[in-house]
Amino acid sequence: MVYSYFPGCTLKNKASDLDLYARKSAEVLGITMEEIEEWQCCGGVYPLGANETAPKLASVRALVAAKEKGQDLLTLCSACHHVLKRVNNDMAENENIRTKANNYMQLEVPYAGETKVVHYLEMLRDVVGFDQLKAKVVNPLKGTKIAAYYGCLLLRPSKVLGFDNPENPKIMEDFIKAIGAEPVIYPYRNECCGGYMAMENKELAKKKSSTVLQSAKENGAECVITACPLCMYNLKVNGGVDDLPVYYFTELLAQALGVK
Amino acid sequence: MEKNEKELAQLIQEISGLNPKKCMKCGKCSGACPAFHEMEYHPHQFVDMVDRGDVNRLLESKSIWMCLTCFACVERCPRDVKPANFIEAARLALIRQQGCNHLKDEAVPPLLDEEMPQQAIVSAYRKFKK
Amino acid sequence: MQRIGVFVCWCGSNIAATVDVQQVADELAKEPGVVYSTNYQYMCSQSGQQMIQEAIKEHHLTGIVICSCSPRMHEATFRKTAAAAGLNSYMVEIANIREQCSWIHKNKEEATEKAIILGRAAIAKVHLNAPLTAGESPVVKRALVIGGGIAGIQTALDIADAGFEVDIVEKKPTIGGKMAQIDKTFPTLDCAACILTPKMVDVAQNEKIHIYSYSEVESVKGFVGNFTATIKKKARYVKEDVCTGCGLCTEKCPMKKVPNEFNQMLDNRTAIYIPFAQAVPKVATIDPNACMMLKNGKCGVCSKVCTAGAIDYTQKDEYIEQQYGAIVVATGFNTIKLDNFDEFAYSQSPDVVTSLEFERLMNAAGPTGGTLLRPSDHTHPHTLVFVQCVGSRDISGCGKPYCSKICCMYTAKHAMLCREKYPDTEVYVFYIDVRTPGKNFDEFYRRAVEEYGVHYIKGMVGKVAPKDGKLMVQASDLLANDQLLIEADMVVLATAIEPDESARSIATMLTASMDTNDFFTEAHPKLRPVESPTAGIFLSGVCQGPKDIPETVSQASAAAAKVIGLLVKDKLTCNPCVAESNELMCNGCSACEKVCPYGAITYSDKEFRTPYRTTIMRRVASVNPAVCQGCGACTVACPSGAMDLKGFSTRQIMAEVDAICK
Amino acid sequence: MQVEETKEFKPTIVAFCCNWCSYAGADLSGTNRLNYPANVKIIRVPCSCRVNPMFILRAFQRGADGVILCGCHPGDCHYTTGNYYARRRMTLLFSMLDFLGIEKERTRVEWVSAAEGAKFAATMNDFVATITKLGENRRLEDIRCKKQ
Repeated sequence: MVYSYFPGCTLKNKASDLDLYARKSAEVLGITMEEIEEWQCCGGVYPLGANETAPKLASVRALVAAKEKGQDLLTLCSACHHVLKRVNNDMAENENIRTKANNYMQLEVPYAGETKVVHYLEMLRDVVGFDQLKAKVVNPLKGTKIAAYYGCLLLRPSKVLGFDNPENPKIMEDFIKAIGAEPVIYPYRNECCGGYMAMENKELAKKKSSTVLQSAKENGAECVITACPLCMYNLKVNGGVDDLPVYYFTELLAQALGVK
Repeated sequence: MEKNEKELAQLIQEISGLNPKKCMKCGKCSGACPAFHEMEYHPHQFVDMVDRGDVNRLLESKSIWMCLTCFACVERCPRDVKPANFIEAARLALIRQQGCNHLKDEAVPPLLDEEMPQQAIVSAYRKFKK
Repeated sequence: MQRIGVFVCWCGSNIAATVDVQQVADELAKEPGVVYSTNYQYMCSQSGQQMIQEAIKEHHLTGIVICSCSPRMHEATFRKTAAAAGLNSYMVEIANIREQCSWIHKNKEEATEKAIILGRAAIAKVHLNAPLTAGESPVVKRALVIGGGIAGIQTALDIADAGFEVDIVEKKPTIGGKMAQIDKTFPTLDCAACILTPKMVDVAQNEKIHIYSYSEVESVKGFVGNFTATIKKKARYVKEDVCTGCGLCTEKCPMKKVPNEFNQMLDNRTAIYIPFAQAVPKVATIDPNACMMLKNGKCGVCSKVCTAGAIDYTQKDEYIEQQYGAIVVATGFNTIKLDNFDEFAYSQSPDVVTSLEFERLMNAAGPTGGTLLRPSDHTHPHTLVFVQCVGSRDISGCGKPYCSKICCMYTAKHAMLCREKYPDTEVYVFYIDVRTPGKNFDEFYRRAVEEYGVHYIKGMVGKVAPKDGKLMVQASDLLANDQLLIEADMVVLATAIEPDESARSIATMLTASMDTNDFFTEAHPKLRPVESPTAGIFLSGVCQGPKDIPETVSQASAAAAKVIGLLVKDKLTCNPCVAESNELMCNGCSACEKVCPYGAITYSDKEFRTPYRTTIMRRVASVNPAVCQGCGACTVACPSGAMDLKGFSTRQIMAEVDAICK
Repeated sequence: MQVEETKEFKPTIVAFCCNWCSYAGADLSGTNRLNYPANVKIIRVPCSCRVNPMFILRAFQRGADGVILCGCHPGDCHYTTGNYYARRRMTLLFSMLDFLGIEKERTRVEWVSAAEGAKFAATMNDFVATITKLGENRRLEDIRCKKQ
């Protein structure tokens, strides 16, 4: 299976691990990730105002590029995934935004949300299959108790993202089982880490991320995995629980597949 | 031209593209909000204040800058009101005015550290300034 | 050609003051077909009516037009008058020259002109009138009640009391429904079982009532007064007439790990079971999904221990066909699934329960013997949080848009009972609104607050997080404008209720209409609240909309009264102004069938003669005049003009239009 | 200069009223002596859904200047859903009439309950005023049907 791939800015820089291990693992799994040429930053946050079209154009360009190649668009970073999926949904369902964006882009064929946006985890679940993944694991992480941290952007709003049950997700837990480890269910796995507030209001970010980590630890986690660079930062820098390492899920995937 | 309070509330509603009247004042948004204690006015009040046109106090308060945009209120609202969108609309109504950016460029460097991902900076720029 | 008589009424001065009645009579006399025209002071009086009757006889009139007050006033009077003189009562037309002419116009010239035009329209219509006879259909003196909860029980008892046969079809092994699961009833706090079980016994002992338990209605055909229902008696593998209900089999059955529906899955039952001690009929039932004997032929313990020899592993489903004059739907409700509300951690912690589960936990016959214990560790809870409106009033798509109506009161009851039985508990209730309309309801709620010290907090729970065996409840307190974090031992969710899952298929079977929430629609929301728009179908209980026990019982009795009113009749007279399909023009497209709100139109293949002595089979519509209410929706939907409405035919209305526009 | 004597224009208006709500509403406006012009002639139908679009076309063909259809308020139909059918059918018909050049104002659907005598009178007054302003309907009238 060949995907168009949208890495996003952070994965080219601070979160290069997330990207690197994803690519390595994809190779083992028979997935080809073709990076879109000249992609532009998605903006990091989805513009919520009803009359904001311009900030969505970068995402539309990526979506159109994938459409032209006839491929699904693969994402890794939670934020990129969130923005691309929601913009795509707007293009499909919001006539006002679709018309404006198409007028601006001057495409030969107008874009109306045809591209399917897929997160790497969704790809593992729906295309590779967790059972298949399990079969390909060479270094199962036996007995490791891993807490999945979803954060907000992957899950909500569930009606648009359709990622998993927003209040009781299981995709990452199933992933953890597939790589041979033991998932830890804890109540704060879908609560906010503090997000971009880490810049302005560090105290808030500290409060939020430590709630998450402490809850994970209380429930017996030995490490935490995430799909989001910002969550990673908050948990690591602001989480305040030093003996609980945080990994990108792709790193453990690569480790299990023996390509780390 | 200065906008009066009612017009400003109208503008916020327009930017949000949503109807605050759908709110049944159950308070689930404020029950779900992770940044509740940082705020002077809370998510259910945002919606109500926009609806009543009582927005000057809101726009002057720090509350609107405290929203983490985690969408907990949006996800759990039984009436599909989307309080987070009103908060963002209120921010936009402010920062679209000249010189009203919440985050000044010169204030940014001291806030950064080695580890901070680009995503945080981009997001904060998008959320706090135009 | 009709011979028409015109009778212009003065109505004292009511009409005569603004309409020149003489001129009207004179002008209308000139209309084609009018052979007699007159005016009189009071047409509706004894002498006026006599005058009409004499004129009918003397002039051999075939149709009459009365220019008088509104037909809503005296149409029936004049129809009777005509019938008494030997003229078909549907050969009478009224021109409304009082309410719609003399009373609203001041100018005599204008009013007179209008009266003449209205008279002409009526004459034009009566030219096309045809004598109509109201049909009759027989009434089978037996009623079917679908559902054996308190609604079905009450309806059946009332109908049987009036001397009619009633069959109750209940899909569970026992009647009793949800009320049997409930602990206490608000606002009096009577024990539900104490007031329900005597009624269940009454049903069992009533000679006029037959209970088909563990049965379902398979199909229904026919129409008001004459339905035929097929009832499927599911195999219970126990001979109902032999089983004594001793319960020995249930003690000995080795398959003891079957989740117990009656206790909301909070404990287990055996594969052969009697749902509860006071079950009616008190007969054991084997669960074929759990029984080892039925699944792989190994066991047979129940058969060995049964001294009555009631066990029959070879029993098959049985089908019974029965005629009914009326059908009552009493299918009841269920609590919604909470899959969309995981923020309350229902699926993550056994200590988060629905209110119906809480009923069982408080019930002396429940899994804990009436002692309130946490399902997780069977310890006594100290802090309880009740959350209202879980899934109710929700338009986000996760829940139900309506108010479930009963939750405010039962939550007050739960909170009160909790504080009464266990004064060491702290009880919090999170509410959006407290809705207590009902006799002694608000007083009850206030008592919970004032006397029992229940903490009512206006706000909503945003998240429940299980932590160290406790539940961290994060919620808003809107009056204090605060966000609270309560460390609770149990959380009780006032879960929304929805119509039973069988309701939709039953509605389809009965051609009864439903709303978007699958509640049955009533014939009129204010004036005919217990009847379905489909004639002969009546509604009882929550299947029509959320309601509490007192309301359910009054609706059940109301439905019974309506059923009795129908069953006492030997024959039903039908409104003759019904739709009729011209089979020669019908193209069998089903357009009429789809718009008919009553399911009065059916299709059948019929043989028609064609030229050259051949025949052809064609699908044609036919209207059941006993079911049709005469709205006329089908007449417009029909693309080929085959459907027409008697008494308001297309030609008649066109003739009126022409007369007015001339 | 020759001045031709012009006759005051009195439009012909056909009102279809459902038996259960609007016809009763019309009766009530009579009972309460609420005036409306004599141009309005009411035809009683069992339900607004009995009104075939053909009836309206026929009225225009025969020289009506305006046609109004009155039924029970949405949700209050005696036959549960008849007024919804009427509303849909009329929406289609009126847009076709509009396309044919019949002014939108000549046709109308109004919900009048049995208790709304005042509303019935007010509606009719307003409708007659509108039609009077619009003048005679010539577009659909079949002059062959016209009595000279």
